[in-house]
Amino acid sequence: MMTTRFTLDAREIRQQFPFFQPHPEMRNLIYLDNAATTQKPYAVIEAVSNFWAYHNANVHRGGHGVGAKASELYEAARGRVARFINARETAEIVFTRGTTESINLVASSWGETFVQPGDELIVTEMEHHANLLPWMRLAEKRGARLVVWHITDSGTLELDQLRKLLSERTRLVAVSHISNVLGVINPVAEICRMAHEAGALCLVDAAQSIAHMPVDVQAIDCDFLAFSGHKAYGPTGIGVLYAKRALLEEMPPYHVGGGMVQTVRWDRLRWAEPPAKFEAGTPPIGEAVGLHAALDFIDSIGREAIAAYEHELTEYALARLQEVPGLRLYGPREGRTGIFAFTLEDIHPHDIATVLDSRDIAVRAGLHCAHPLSERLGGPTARASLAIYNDTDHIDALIDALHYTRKVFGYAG
Amino acid sequence: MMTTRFTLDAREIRQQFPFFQPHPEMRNLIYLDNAATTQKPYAVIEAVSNFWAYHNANVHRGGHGVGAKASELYEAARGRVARFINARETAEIVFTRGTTESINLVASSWGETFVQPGDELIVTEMEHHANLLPWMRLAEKRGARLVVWHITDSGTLELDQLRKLLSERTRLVAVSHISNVLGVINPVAEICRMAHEAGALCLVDAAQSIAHMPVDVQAIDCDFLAFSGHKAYGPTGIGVLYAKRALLEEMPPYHVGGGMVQTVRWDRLRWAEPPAKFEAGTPPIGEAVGLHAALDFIDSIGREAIAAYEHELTEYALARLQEVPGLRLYGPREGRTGIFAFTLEDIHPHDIATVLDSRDIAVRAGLHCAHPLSERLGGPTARASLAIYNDTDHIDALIDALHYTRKVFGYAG
Amino acid sequence: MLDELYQEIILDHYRHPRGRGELEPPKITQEGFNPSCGDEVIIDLRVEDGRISDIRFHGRGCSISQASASMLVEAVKGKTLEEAHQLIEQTLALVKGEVEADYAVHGDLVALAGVRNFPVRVKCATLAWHTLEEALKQASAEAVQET
Amino acid sequence: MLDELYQEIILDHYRHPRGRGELEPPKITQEGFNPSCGDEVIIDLRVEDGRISDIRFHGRGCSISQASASMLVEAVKGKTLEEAHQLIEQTLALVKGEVEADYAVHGDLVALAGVRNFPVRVKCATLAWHTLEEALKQASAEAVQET
Ligand SMILES: Cc1ncc(COP(=O)(O)O)c(C=O)c1O
Ligand SMILES: Cc1ncc(COP(=O)(O)O)c(C=O)c1O
Repeated sequence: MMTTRFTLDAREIRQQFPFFQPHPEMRNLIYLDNAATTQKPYAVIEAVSNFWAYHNANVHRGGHGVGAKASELYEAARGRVARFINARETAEIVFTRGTTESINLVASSWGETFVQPGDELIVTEMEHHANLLPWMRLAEKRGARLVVWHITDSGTLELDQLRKLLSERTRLVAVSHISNVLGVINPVAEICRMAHEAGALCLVDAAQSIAHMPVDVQAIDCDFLAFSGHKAYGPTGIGVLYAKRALLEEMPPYHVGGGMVQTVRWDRLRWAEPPAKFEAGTPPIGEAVGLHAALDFIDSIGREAIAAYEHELTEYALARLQEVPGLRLYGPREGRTGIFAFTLEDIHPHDIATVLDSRDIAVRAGLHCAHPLSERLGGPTARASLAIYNDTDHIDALIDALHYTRKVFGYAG
Repeated sequence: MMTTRFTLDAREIRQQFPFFQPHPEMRNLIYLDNAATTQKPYAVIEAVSNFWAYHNANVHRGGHGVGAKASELYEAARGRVARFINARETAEIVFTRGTTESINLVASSWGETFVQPGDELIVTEMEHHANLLPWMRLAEKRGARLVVWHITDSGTLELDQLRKLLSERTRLVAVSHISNVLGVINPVAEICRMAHEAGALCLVDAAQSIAHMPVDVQAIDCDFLAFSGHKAYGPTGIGVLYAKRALLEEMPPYHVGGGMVQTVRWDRLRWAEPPAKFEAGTPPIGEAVGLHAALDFIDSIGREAIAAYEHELTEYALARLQEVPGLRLYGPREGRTGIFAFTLEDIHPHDIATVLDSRDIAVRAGLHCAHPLSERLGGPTARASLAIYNDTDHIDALIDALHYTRKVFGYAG
Repeated sequence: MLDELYQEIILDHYRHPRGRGELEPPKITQEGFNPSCGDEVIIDLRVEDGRISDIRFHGRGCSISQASASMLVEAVKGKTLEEAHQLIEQTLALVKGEVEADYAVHGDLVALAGVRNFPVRVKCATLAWHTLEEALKQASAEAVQET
Repeated sequence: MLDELYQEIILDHYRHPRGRGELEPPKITQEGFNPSCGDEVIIDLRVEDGRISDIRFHGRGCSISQASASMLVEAVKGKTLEEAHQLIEQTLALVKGEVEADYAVHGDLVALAGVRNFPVRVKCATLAWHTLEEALKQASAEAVQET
């Protein structure tokens, strides 16, 4: 059997997740919807509970020891994120609700300040709405032009194409590290280099990469990077915006309110320094503690090890998916991760998902918040996506269920 | 003893909170910093853990049963909030990160669309920065005028004063239901009525009232109302914006991204209906579930009962605080809740807080994110604030510790 | 459970939709769209003497949404507006599991009851019916204008 | 623990601050502010022949922040810029608990070590010292311009 070459024991990892333990009232699911959100290990759930139970207090405001402890935990989470993505300093880490808010923050604060009429913003055709709509709206508001970097028919980005699109009017290139539909890994370091040569900034949407491969902001040399906690084994309600210090210095605040000002007089405001400047109001404190635990969980396995194992599993899945007659898989064969968008005969993706669901396999179907890309691909797709707790048994079950789906819809075995 | 007339047994309520249980590694704190954030009952912590453990999935996107269940729980939380504040329909409830984001959303979406140069925005002198800075910034951005409704020397708002400030140029009156420093309960229904008569809208900041008294948006007839989960026994990372349906219909989206659009073509966008229109990206799902449990907790005691008990405790505290020589209490004697900002001789509030902390009593000291008000009061204050789990023993300990503080600083007993 | 959903009758309507197409004007057109999955149903209809004299649908989407539209077209053609309203209510109640499925009452539409066990699919089954509801509102508004 | 913080020496400096006031120009002025609590320390100083020839402070805040500023003024007056830098480093290390409190090394400043047990107060004790640091940067920048 092929199983012998696998470098991780996913069964052991599943032991760390309550979601995968037998439960009298719950179905035992094969969870293949990890690009939407991952399940949470005990370590994360307990870190959050423990915070609520014993350390809960508001942060950053003078008074008492428990408040000091809460602040310490909150700032420790920031430090953990900084180390995780190799930021130069913790002040470059702004906590937000998620990827979507992080990118909206940049479009609003940086964009509305520095993008001028006639400027150009390059986005790729494969972007999730979170990395598309903010730029469409910014372009409209500021009279700038949205330039679309189209994908190839095999679902990749060509750097030659970018070279043609870049000009001295380009202000920003917005690109996802990994597409949430095609699974393709984009050459973001190269893209950033080219953007910088043209005098533009580069924003990397790392929502789909952060939990699946090493992400090093200094190696990529991106100006902005965004991700969500909930796709990296952490809770909802927390995300990260990384930005280079100099940018955070010159950007105006986003939300305004408590905690992000030094002085408020009726006639004069003085903002706090970054990152506080961008974190008005009570931040997601318990959620930051949960994210800290999630990053610890990821590093306890090791990101190199995760990437290697998920690559093995991806290869296995690619081979097996080919066995299903009438299955059409999108995205490239190489340079990709375990996100598989596909169609099957003329069976509608929702119907596929429902049949799989009846077999206790969770996949997603639809346009995946990437309408322009879905349009390009010809419509909705079904999507199975992997995480560290999946294994070949799950792939095998998926393949069986796809054969069964064909049968339900009257296709010959 | 006075204790006999108290209508609730706070000791019994403390049994529902891990924070108040003996713990080998934790100090047993008297927690009087509830205006900053409240502690969390087991019911909330467990609801959140349980969600992460067994029901975690992303919401609103087709695919599988566990996703449908997560969506159902998320929407049930919205319904719970709608019932809690008596909204006409669940579509009037938008989930945000907290009060600060809710108000920023209104200032950005409604304000930048409907406020014109020369328009006036009325804010009170007692507002928290969250209900002040967004309006200062909006006024500056739109060339509108910020009109300050000053407080009386006893720390209240006079409606006669408002009458003079309202004009046909007034677009909005922004007022807190309860001041986070003075503890005063403002006549928000009356204020909304007057604002409406002048053709203006009214936004109520309910951050300090939501957990302490009945809040009925139809009775108040406010146009917008904002609050945070974490000040109402719920988790951080979640808050609410209530807005009348018609306003949400005409307001443009705030964040843009996944989940808030119907169609995205390169040349055409169609927004989703409210509330989805205002909830781009993955929302705080686990946090909404926690808020649901928190509101259930509050209603299990009853808001009338909470208000009555906290009123009794407030009366007791007011009487006892008067016993401390040199103590100056801010805010009115009547029509107030259990938020006590005070100074003591010339001892700096931070020093007071530190001495109290050494006696295991948590209070807050400083400007309380209300700099203009603090300026008016003459500088920083110490603040003790009550919740449903506090009782007369806590007040007694506070009074003792304040006497002790005087001694430390060399004042005669 | 799955068998209840993907019955012969659903798959038959999906493969061989009744009344798929568009009407020539004059007509009432109503578009229905489910943003989370992209299902689309467009209904064209014509009202004469208070009756739905002709009706067609087109669009794209999953088997449930398209079969449901096909069954709708078959079921409401020739009905009065009042009867159509009743049928919408009956069918929505059936789909949401508020009433028992009963062949005597619902006829072929009983097949739609299969979605009850698949909450994510309820919207697919109801899309055409909500779209018809909107179309009938248009029809009533036009009728009012004419009088 | 509390006694360690509110020692005679802290309260004495708070009640009877040394060198409270402002200098006449020419002078270097540096404002320090702690936004979370409103503590404020403004340092005026004059540098002659590479030495802090005169120094005063004013501002408002808690006993720790003001006593710390008073002790600072007393400690650095007459010191060379280099010596002042060393003293800042020493004192910050003392306050943060990175070195043992030792009267032989720190003199009266040992009193500041009491904040270690009150993490929320560390910022109060360090405010004046960070402000001096900034003032010295100004002084060095001016010295460079003059040469
Ligand atoms: C009256 C008032 N408004 C707004 C806020 C801000 O709430 P949050 O920090 O949860 O956004 C607070 C609490 O700090 C408050 O007391
Ligand atoms: C590539 C990509 N970008 C952005 C997002 C949005 O993340 P969130 O919904 O957590 O804001 C997602 C996930 O849905 C994604 O896959």
